[in-house]
Amino acid sequence: ACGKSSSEPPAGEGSSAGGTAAGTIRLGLVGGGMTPMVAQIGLSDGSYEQAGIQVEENDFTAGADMVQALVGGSLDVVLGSYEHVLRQQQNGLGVKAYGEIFNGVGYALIVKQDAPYQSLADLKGTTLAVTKVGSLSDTGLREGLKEAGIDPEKEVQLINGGSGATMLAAIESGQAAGGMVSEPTISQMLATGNYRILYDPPFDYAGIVIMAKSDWVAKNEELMKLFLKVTAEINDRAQQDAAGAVEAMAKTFNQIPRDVLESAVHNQLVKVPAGLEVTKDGAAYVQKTQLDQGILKKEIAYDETVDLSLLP
Amino acid sequence: MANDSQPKLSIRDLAVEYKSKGRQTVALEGVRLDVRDGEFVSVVGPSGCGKSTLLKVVAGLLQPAAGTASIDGKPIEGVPDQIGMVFQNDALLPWKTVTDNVRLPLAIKGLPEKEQLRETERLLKMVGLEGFGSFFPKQLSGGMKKRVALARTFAYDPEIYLMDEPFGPLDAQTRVKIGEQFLRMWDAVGKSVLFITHDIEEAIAMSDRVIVMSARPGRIKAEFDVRLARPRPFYDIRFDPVFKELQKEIWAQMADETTGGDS
Amino acid sequence: MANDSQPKLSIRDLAVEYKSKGRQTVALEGVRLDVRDGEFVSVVGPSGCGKSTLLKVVAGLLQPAAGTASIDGKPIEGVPDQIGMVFQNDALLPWKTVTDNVRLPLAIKGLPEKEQLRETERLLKMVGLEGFGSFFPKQLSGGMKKRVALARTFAYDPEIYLMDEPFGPLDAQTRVKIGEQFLRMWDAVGKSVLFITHDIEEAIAMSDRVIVMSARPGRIKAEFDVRLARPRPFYDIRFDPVFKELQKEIWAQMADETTGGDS
Amino acid sequence: MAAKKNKGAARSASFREREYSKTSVWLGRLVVLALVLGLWEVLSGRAFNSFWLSKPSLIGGRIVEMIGDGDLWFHMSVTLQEAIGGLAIGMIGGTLLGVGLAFSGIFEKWIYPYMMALYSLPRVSLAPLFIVWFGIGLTSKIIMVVAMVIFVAFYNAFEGIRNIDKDLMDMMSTYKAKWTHKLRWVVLPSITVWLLTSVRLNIGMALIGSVIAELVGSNRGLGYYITYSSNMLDTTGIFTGLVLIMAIAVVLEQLVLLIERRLLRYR
Amino acid sequence: MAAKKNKGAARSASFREREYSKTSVWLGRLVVLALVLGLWEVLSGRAFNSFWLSKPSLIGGRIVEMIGDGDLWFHMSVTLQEAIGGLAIGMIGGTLLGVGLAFSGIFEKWIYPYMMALYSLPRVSLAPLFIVWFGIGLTSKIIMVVAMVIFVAFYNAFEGIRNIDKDLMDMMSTYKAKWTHKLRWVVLPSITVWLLTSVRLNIGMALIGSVIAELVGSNRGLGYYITYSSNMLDTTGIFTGLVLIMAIAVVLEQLVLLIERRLLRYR
Ligand SMILES: Nc1ncnc2c1ncn2[C@@H]1O[C@H](COP(=O)(O)OP(=O)(O)OP(=O)(O)O)[C@@H](O)[C@H]1O
Ligand SMILES: Nc1ncnc2c1ncn2[C@@H]1O[C@H](COP(=O)(O)OP(=O)(O)OP(=O)(O)O)[C@@H](O)[C@H]1O
Ligand SMILES: [Mg+2]
Ligand SMILES: [Mg+2]
Repeated sequence: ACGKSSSEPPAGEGSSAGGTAAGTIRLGLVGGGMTPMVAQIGLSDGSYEQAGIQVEENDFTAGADMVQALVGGSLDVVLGSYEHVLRQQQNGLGVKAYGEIFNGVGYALIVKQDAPYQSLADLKGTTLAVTKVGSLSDTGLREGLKEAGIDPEKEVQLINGGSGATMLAAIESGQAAGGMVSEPTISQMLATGNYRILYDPPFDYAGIVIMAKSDWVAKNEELMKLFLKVTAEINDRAQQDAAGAVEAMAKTFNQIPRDVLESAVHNQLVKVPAGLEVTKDGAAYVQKTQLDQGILKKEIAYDETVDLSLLP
Repeated sequence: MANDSQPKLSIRDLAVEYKSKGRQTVALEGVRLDVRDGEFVSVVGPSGCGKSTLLKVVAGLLQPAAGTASIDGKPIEGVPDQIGMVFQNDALLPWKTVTDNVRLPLAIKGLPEKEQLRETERLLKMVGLEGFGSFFPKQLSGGMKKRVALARTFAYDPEIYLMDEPFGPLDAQTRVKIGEQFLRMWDAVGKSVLFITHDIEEAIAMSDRVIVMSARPGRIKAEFDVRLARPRPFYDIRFDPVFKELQKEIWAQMADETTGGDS
Repeated sequence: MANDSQPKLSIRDLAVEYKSKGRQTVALEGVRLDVRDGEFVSVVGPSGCGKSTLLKVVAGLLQPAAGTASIDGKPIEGVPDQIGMVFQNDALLPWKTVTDNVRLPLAIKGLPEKEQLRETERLLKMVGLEGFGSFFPKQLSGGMKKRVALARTFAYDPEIYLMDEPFGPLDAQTRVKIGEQFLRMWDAVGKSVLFITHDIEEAIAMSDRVIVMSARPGRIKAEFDVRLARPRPFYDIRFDPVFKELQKEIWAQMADETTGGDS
Repeated sequence: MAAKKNKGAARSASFREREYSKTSVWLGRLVVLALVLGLWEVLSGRAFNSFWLSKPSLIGGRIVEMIGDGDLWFHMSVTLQEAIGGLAIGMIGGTLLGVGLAFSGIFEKWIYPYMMALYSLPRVSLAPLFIVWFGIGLTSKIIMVVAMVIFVAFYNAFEGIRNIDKDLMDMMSTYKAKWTHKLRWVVLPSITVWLLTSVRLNIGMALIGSVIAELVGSNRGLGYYITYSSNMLDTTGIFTGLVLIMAIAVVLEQLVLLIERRLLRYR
Repeated sequence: MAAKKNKGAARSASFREREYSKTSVWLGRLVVLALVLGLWEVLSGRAFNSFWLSKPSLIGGRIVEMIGDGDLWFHMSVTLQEAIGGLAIGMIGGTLLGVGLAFSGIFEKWIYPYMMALYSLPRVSLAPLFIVWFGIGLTSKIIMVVAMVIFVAFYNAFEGIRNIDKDLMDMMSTYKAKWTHKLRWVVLPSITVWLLTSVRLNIGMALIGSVIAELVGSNRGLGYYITYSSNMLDTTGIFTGLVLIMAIAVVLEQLVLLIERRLLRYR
């Protein structure tokens, strides 16, 4: 079942593959969610292995931890949010995005079916849960609230809600009026009939990107190219054959009912950008939110953080 | 004092076995002993013969394997109300000062604090420890600790005194002094006493009766009535011919024991 | 034995103070004492006068406030090689069996295990405890524990024996028996002994010299040479007139002390 | 000897000395277990929402399922490796540190407060840093467990030494015992009670440590399984993981008990 | 008395008895602190990437900054409330439980293994249940701290009672002491050493507990601050939070030391 689907490579030096295409990649992703679905399908149906890439999967509960591991040299490639690329660049650590596998925030605000709120504007004065303050779900919600004319600092309380069961507990027990939830939890919650989506951030937003340290890529350019190529192929296949994608995902998410999974996979697929390209607009939007929150001190050029040249 | 009433303490066919981690030691066997109300009985016997064990049974701290021990005709179940014990080790509370250790039984009885302190003062004086009230046991010498333990039992003032080598680590003079005081107290109120000692002279000087025990497993080997008038001069009595005679007899009994029995 | 050579142990103007948590107790003051090589010296004195303290200074376990103690002319720094001590409390290792407790000094010396066990066997027999080798201290009576502690010190076989009431909780007969054996051993090899006891007769019967200490703060009050031929019959010597005379004198010295000094 | 025969051996009538028969002890335990599980099973879905507490029967089913497809051992083996490896290293290291520091004179006074300060560091927050420092593999997870375990071991060893009977040490000194002898004959036996306490406390700590370690950068282990299940809103999975961890704890605890019974025979 | 005057009072020449002057102790501590901080400051950015370990000077600056804008107290006060509240409740509850169970006869044998099993539950994984049962307010956070603290308290109290000198309890019995007396005169003083151990271990536990509690459903507290900083990849923030937690631990520890010095005067 879970986790076991990842191939078990010998404990070799992943990054030492040098110029040859085949090699090992130590990959970090936030497990339990579906934002990195394209990669998850590939891991589960063996696409990477067939292409000669040994992928060593490591699951994290938070994107930030994962990025730290990347910079610390424990991971080669990370599927994480674009914000982190910006923050790392600001810290002077050469991390770049080499492709995008999910466009958008990836989280939707879920409230109880019978809750009195109909729009974000109604949420003034409530407590809302995001996965972790400062994370992607947080940024997404803040942007939405601002557009609805609510000051996220003063007029609502944003709390850490975690993910999965913890988040569900926060919403169901009424401790939070709503919470930012990702797939497949969204589909699971909706399937119960007790919840509805109040707000799904609609904007073009550089969400989950394929990031790596530029010096690692310099040494492993072929491997990275191959990885991107295989990933793109998986996406193409999945877009055409959704049932196949569901099949592959079912191996990983074996505790989730098939119909729920289908809806979740469908919701995810539409958000995967064609050709895995990071849009300039999406990247700029992310940059703007980070500047607004004061996390980024100064603007960083698109070229410094995104490199699409390796995409097929 | 009273040599007339039914036995205060009565022990019948008592046997005690220690059974710990598979090993079994018979400490006492077929012990039969009566202590009348107000009687002073001493027990002597070779080291390890079961004297302490006997006291612990009477104190209700050990359950016999066979036989019974009863106080006032009632079999002993748990710790009886009437007894007060001086343990062979002192069993002082290391975290309490001398004063607190002595006033413990008074505090348990619920006496008002002032009275407790007054009584404690008196008793410490009696055992020659005035001025040491605020010391902790660790700061006392071996003999001083024993005296604190004695004072504590005096404070409790039970109906039956069970005393396990109470004067063991005391020098001859202190021994005489405290012995004398205890005897005077006993003369005045007439409690029953079961007294363990290694000093045959002390045993004779104090008791109405001296019991000699045999080596392990302990049995009662001989009993000697001490027919000396009371009140006795605690020290000078030793020069009495009756005393000397008794002393020789008991010594002979015991000498017989040690060479023969103790392994 | 040898009454001729330079002192084995020499104590000069010794003063000891206990200072704990602000309280200050003067335990010894101006103590001056020599023990010649092979001499047997006993110390008697009222409870709490500082006898154990004196031994601890000689054992290097306490630092004097003033004065010096030296062995073979060398001031004592840390625990000297030559001494072996029997503590007033037994200081047995509760987690070791009797055998292990006794063989401890042998194990430290690095004797082969077989020899350790043989020697242990012999010593246990000597103190009347054969068959108890596998007992834990908790399973022994008070007197038996003391005997184990004695056997342990015999196993160490030091040049100077420091013995703090070694026969305290033993009955008269066991006392005589072990005392005799110890004396025989001592006669054979002639070690120096500093021996603390409460039993004046025992002190006289065993020693070349008896020291009487005064009440706290301890000073040396009187010294008595015991001019009795060796080897002495440990028990029967008590009926010697010289013995009786000495006994009376020492008693008088001490009686004076207790009524006067000990507070 | 016509008197009534009592229950046999002399037994202390008093404090904490009674011994109970093995059967009555184990029977009682089973009854308690059955009671808890029974209540849980019956009440779940009735008295409270069964989603949040799952059900013993579901958990049992899941365990059987996991045994069937090999998942159980797959996850459990890693967690065991981390926990036991870390426990061993942490216990030895911490104990040595404690003993060493306790005998280090004034040095102890200098270092000690900082040890306690380090102890209070929340390891959860350190987990990401551990990955940066020690990588992502088994090593970094074992180090996390060590970090959980070492302080309790240190503290108990230290405290044990503070509580050694001074008289016994003095006695050893008079026999000119070298420190190796003191260690073997007095120090170690004296602190055994404390060490056993620390092992027992640390069993739990080690397991918690591996779960925390597996929160970050892992793809197997019971901690991973729990997190994963939580993300899947699969409460049965969460509880299955928890039950398995408890089972490990109970087994390890019983092992320590066996050792304890041997070591503390003298009491 | 012409002999040489030694350093004054009789002092054990042996085991762990030496006392050191206050100045040399505190001076030594300061030197150690200065050394660690100095090395950290100098090496950071030279021997290793300063981003991963921050720098004492940066941390100091951040603390000043936080004092300035009131953030320090804002976060610290909550954490303190949770930690101290939970510590108090957990210590009292755990100790009572330990004492109670130790005196409960065979019942103890039945329950005990389950206590140790519960102890090994990773509290982090229990977060969802805590939210469902106790909400996300102060209560639920205090309960989380209690859940961290109670087992060590329980275990130490229990173990302390197992180690009470049986002779002393017997002695109390012969004076017909009621259990209240036994508790006050023997049991509590006997287990004081153990209780102090458990308080000290639990200071760290309580702080860790509040950090864990603040992982979920919070918007203030040092734990929250650390998590937030971690998400912002703000290592200085992480270390500032950690340093503040350590500071709290040190202060609490010193308080306990003061109490200990009073309670263990008799040694
Ligand atoms: N807790 C115990 N477990 C096992 N055996 C014990 C225990 N206590 C005493 N014994 C054994 O019981 C016997 C009698 O012991 P007891 O303490 O009653 O002797 P005693 O007459 O008081 O000796 P002493 O004069 O030396 O104090 C001894 O042989 C001893 O080994
Ligand atoms: N650790 C200590 N701290 C403070 N004072 C102590 C300490 N040990 C002993 N004393 C004090 O020193 C004095 C002498 O004690 P010591 O043990 O040497 O007496 P002793 O002659 O051996 O008495 P005993 O015959 O009763 O054993 C006593 O008054 C005692 O209060
Ligand atoms: Mg006895
Ligand atoms: Mg003494």
